[in-house]
Amino acid sequence: MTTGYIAQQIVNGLILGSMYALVAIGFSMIYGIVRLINFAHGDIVMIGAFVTLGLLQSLGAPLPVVAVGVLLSGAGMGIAVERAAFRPMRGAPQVTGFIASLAVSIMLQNLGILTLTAQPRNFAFPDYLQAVIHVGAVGFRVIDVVIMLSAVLLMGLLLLLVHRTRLGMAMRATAENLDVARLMGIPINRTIRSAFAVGSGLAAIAGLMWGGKFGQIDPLLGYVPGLKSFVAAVIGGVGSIPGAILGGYVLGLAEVLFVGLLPPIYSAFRDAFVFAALILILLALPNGILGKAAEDRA
Amino acid sequence: MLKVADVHVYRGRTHVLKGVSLEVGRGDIVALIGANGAGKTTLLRTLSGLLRPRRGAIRFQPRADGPEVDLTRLAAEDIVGLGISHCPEGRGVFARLSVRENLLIGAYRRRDRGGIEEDYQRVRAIFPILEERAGQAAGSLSGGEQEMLAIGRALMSRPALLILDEPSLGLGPMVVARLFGVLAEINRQGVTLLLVEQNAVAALNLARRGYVLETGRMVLSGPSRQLLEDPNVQRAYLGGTA
Amino acid sequence: MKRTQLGVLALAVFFLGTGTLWAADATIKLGALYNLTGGMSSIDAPALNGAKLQAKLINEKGGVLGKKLEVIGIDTKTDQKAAATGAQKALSEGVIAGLGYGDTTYVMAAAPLFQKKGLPFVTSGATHPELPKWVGDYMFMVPFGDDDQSFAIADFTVKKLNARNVAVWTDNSMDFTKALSKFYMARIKELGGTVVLEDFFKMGDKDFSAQIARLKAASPKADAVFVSAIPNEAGLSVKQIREAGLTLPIVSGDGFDTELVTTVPGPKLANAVYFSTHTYREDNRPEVVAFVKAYEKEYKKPPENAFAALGFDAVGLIADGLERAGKVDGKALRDALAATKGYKAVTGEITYSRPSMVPAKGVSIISVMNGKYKVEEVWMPKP
Amino acid sequence: MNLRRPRWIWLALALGGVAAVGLAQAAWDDYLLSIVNFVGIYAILAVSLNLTNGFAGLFSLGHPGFMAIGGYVTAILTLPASRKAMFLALPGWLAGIELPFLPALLAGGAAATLTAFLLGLSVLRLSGHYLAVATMGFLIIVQVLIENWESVTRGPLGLNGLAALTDLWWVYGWLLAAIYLSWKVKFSSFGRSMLAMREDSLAAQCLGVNLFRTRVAALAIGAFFAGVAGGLWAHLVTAITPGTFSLIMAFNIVVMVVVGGTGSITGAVVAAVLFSAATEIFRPLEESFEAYGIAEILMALVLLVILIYRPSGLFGSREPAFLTAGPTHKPGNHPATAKGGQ
Repeated sequence: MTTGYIAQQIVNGLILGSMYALVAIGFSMIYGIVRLINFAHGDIVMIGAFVTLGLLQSLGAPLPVVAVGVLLSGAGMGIAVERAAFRPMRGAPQVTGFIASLAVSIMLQNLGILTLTAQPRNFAFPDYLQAVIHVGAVGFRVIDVVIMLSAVLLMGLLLLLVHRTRLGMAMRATAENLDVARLMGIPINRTIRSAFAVGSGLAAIAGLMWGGKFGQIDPLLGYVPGLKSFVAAVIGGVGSIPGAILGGYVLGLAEVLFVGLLPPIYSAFRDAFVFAALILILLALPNGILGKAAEDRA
Repeated sequence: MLKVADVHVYRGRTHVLKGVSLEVGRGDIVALIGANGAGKTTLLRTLSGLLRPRRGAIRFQPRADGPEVDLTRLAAEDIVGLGISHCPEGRGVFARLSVRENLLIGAYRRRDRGGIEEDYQRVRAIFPILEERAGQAAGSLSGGEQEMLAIGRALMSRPALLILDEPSLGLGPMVVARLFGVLAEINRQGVTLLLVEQNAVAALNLARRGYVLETGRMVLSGPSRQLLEDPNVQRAYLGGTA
Repeated sequence: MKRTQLGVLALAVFFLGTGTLWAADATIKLGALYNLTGGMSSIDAPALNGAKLQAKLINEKGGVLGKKLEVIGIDTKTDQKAAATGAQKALSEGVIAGLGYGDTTYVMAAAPLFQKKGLPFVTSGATHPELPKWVGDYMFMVPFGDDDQSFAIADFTVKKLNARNVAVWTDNSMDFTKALSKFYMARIKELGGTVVLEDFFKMGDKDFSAQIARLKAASPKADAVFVSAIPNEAGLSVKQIREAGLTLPIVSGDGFDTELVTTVPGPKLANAVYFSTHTYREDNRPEVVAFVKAYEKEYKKPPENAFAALGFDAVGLIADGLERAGKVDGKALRDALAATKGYKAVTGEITYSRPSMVPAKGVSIISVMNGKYKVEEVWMPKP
Repeated sequence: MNLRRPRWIWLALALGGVAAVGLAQAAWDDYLLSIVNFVGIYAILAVSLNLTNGFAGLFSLGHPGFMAIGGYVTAILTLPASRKAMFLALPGWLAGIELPFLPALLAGGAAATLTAFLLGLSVLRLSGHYLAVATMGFLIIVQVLIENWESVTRGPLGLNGLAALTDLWWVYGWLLAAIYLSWKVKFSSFGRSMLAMREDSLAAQCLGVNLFRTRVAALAIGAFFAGVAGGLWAHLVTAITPGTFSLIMAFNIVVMVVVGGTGSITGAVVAAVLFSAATEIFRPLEESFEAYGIAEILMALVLLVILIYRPSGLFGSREPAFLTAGPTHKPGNHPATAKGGQ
């Protein structure tokens, strides 16, 4: 249990945490603005991964160009899903939206299996990203650095968008009170659509990272990030974006450190441990770490 | 400026407004008084486009020379663009946004950056307290201050008609007096006011004309002076001894 | 629409369906139960392709006993309830035998129903050696047992790779992988080796950094690591072990028989990987070559994995049994199947000579060097 | 509960059901029977979850966890001692026990209820999405424990070769019990306090409703029937593995409660029939086009359409008029008919 070993685990936890955080942000944005638990959010990650693979193989374009393409496709997917499934039932009780998101998730997964077959595919990123760097005892690859840096960059940009721009102000107003926002002349449909677009765009980028880091994708890969982003968002305080970021990193680190620091036999209990810890956090902080006692608009 | 003709509104199966008609002249101050549940807020939500009337028309003419528009066709967010601004019931300030952001949101539809800044200064002149608390979250303000913020925010869209939904709610008499003084000043600067109030005395003293709404029907209307002396109004709303 | 489907429709809407009549048909029907959606679809979908391909080829050569073979594909959605209902559906359609599944848990939901009805159930991919004991004498296995394949790779580890100290990673959430590790470790100890480290992970895990760190720190140093995993985790584990700079041989069972083992790590990293599997990959027996060509012609792509060949063999075995039985009858087919000797299957000869009714089939040990597969040896179990 | 509503409606329905079951059990082939049995079990699950999610407004995703506990307890109790010894290392007192089906089912239900009680004590201070995550955590913890408690549950392989004890009589009987109990609860003061709690917990508290006790009771009653349903399930499939009781199953049951109408018992039953039989309806479509997965897509589409045009479910929170024909309970003024959902 050398310090190098622990440092390595922490780095692995941060990498995983960055991806969970990116997906959790989109989840919390969508929840914040329309009080919707969107379980189809994870499948946007899957779509992002496959679009990345498609762009890499067909165009062979450099990564930044592919990243923009993935961001746009994720945003487009988010807008389409919002328009088709969630807008028609906007006034309905929250659990109805949650069920609708399950329906959308089932559709996306099965459409994926029908069109792309269920066979997992390898995900070839250019070699320069696979090169391994050693800093003392800690080793990580270029792709890991890219993941962490771009995650932090995207989070910063997002916080700027939400807190410094006109659109961000409109989003926060709509999130707090839909009717009064309309009375202020805020076009709430356009505002909600842009929240879905930004959230889904980030999830698609997380799909690119997920494929890049693990090197293998399949139509069902969206299930795990979808579930983990829901858990991370709740840990951080659902609806709060800084909460989602914090929740993502806490969950990423907890998963890796639990398996890393305890004797091997316990690694099979990882998910049980993570959820047990989560329940304890919720009992201590019923609204999550950074959550506010947001009143629940029906 | 605003003509409401025979409007019927239903909430679910209940028939809340049963053929309500109302007129607000340009530059006028009109008061609408009625007990709780008379349908005041439903009428305002219909005017602002949040509710759709099943029958009847609402015609609005922002400028004397300008065209007349039927509001029932428009969405709430577009009605604001025409020059109607709404101070919702319970103030509806955005608690987690700063005072400054709340005011800026009032001008969301406007693109004239210069004009917005100018109005921003003007509102802070009218309500100096807002200047002091500009960076603070709106939620931390007192009731009176939140009401001022709500009015200030409504002014930011440079409205032709300002609709206020029970501004005096939960405020002490001193604060109400000062608030109504400011409203009079705003009216003198050319803004038409439609004031919905339970506090009938204050409302009718400020307004030139008034309407009385009871269980979804307009039962009385006329100049304020006449309504103040009307026995049923006194008995019902002014606590006078019949 | 058959009477049963009409019954189902009426049932769902009016809750009072009509009974069903079993109509005798000119075709011999086989119920093919596979998980074509959900988690196991990457393993089961190719198996159904193989099964349908074999039926098509047999029908082109005049069918069996003068009748056409019909393989009815039933998707049981990686869900035991659907497996139980699917089995009942197959039985209600008057199938003479059932085939299916690459995983023991689903066989256990379906096969007992065939056993009770007195109809054989042939699993194309489930490899637990005690399946026939659990289900009964109507249960038949096309593939070898996990014990044979574990012994094969264990012998190879000790004798060919002369690895004395072995680390073992086990996917704790799957019965197949746990059984594989159990047999492997027993054999290693039998051959005088020692298991220096036993580590665990779960199906669906993507990050093996903790396990890798422990492997690096293991003392005495491990000469080889046995990764008991299914295809989803095969490529990932090899990639991450090699990326961490570990060059020790990686060994496994037929869970590693997938393209992912070479494509995910990439040619540079995919080396010194050895796995036991059904004698089919890189094997130039005529049956194998013919099968691959037919598969490519039919599905416009090479067989995804060994399960395609196993599905193909399952239908072949049943057809061979029917020919020898001479009549379309459950009991007769069962007896013929039990008496199978030297049936030339794509995945090796099938003979049911052992009391456990697990076919004594050859196990090929495949090596992966710079992304290329090569058959190192074909291990034969004691008959 | 006021029984002035014509009681013969109830008797007619129950007897009609008995006749139908008798006819079905005799005439139908095993395939139709297995579908109906699963539909019945899902109906029990939907009705019992409706009690927890529907009446009390607790957003619980832990239902399959109670099913697993009930299922394993029942399976272990009914397994003959010889088979138990074959692959389980049970403690002495348990190794020898072999119970007939009914006591085993009741024991399963009781074990689930006890677990629900303990879970309730710890997490029922939470509400809304936070409760959903906590109950999801409970489900995953149960699954992991079963997967790793080799000596009692035989791990991921689970228990198999169970006696096929479940038939339509058992399923119908327990479904009737579940419906009867939830009906009694819904139209009782206890039920009304639950519905009040769902609509506005603050107001309910002011009226003296002990929120905590009511919620724990709602969870426990729902869990009992989930445990029994687990036992029925295990002896229908004759095999039980941890993988069966997954989060996806939790979603399926919640879908049935929401589509049927949160708080409506009839809705839960109708939705259970619709969704659990749907896979069989679409099966010929899938097989003819060899497009496996179409069934899920079509069901998801049907679900979306229902949610868009009936956001508070097919029956809202109400029961259809002919079942509550009694003068005192006209659907119009029933407290449960406030706007549906939490």
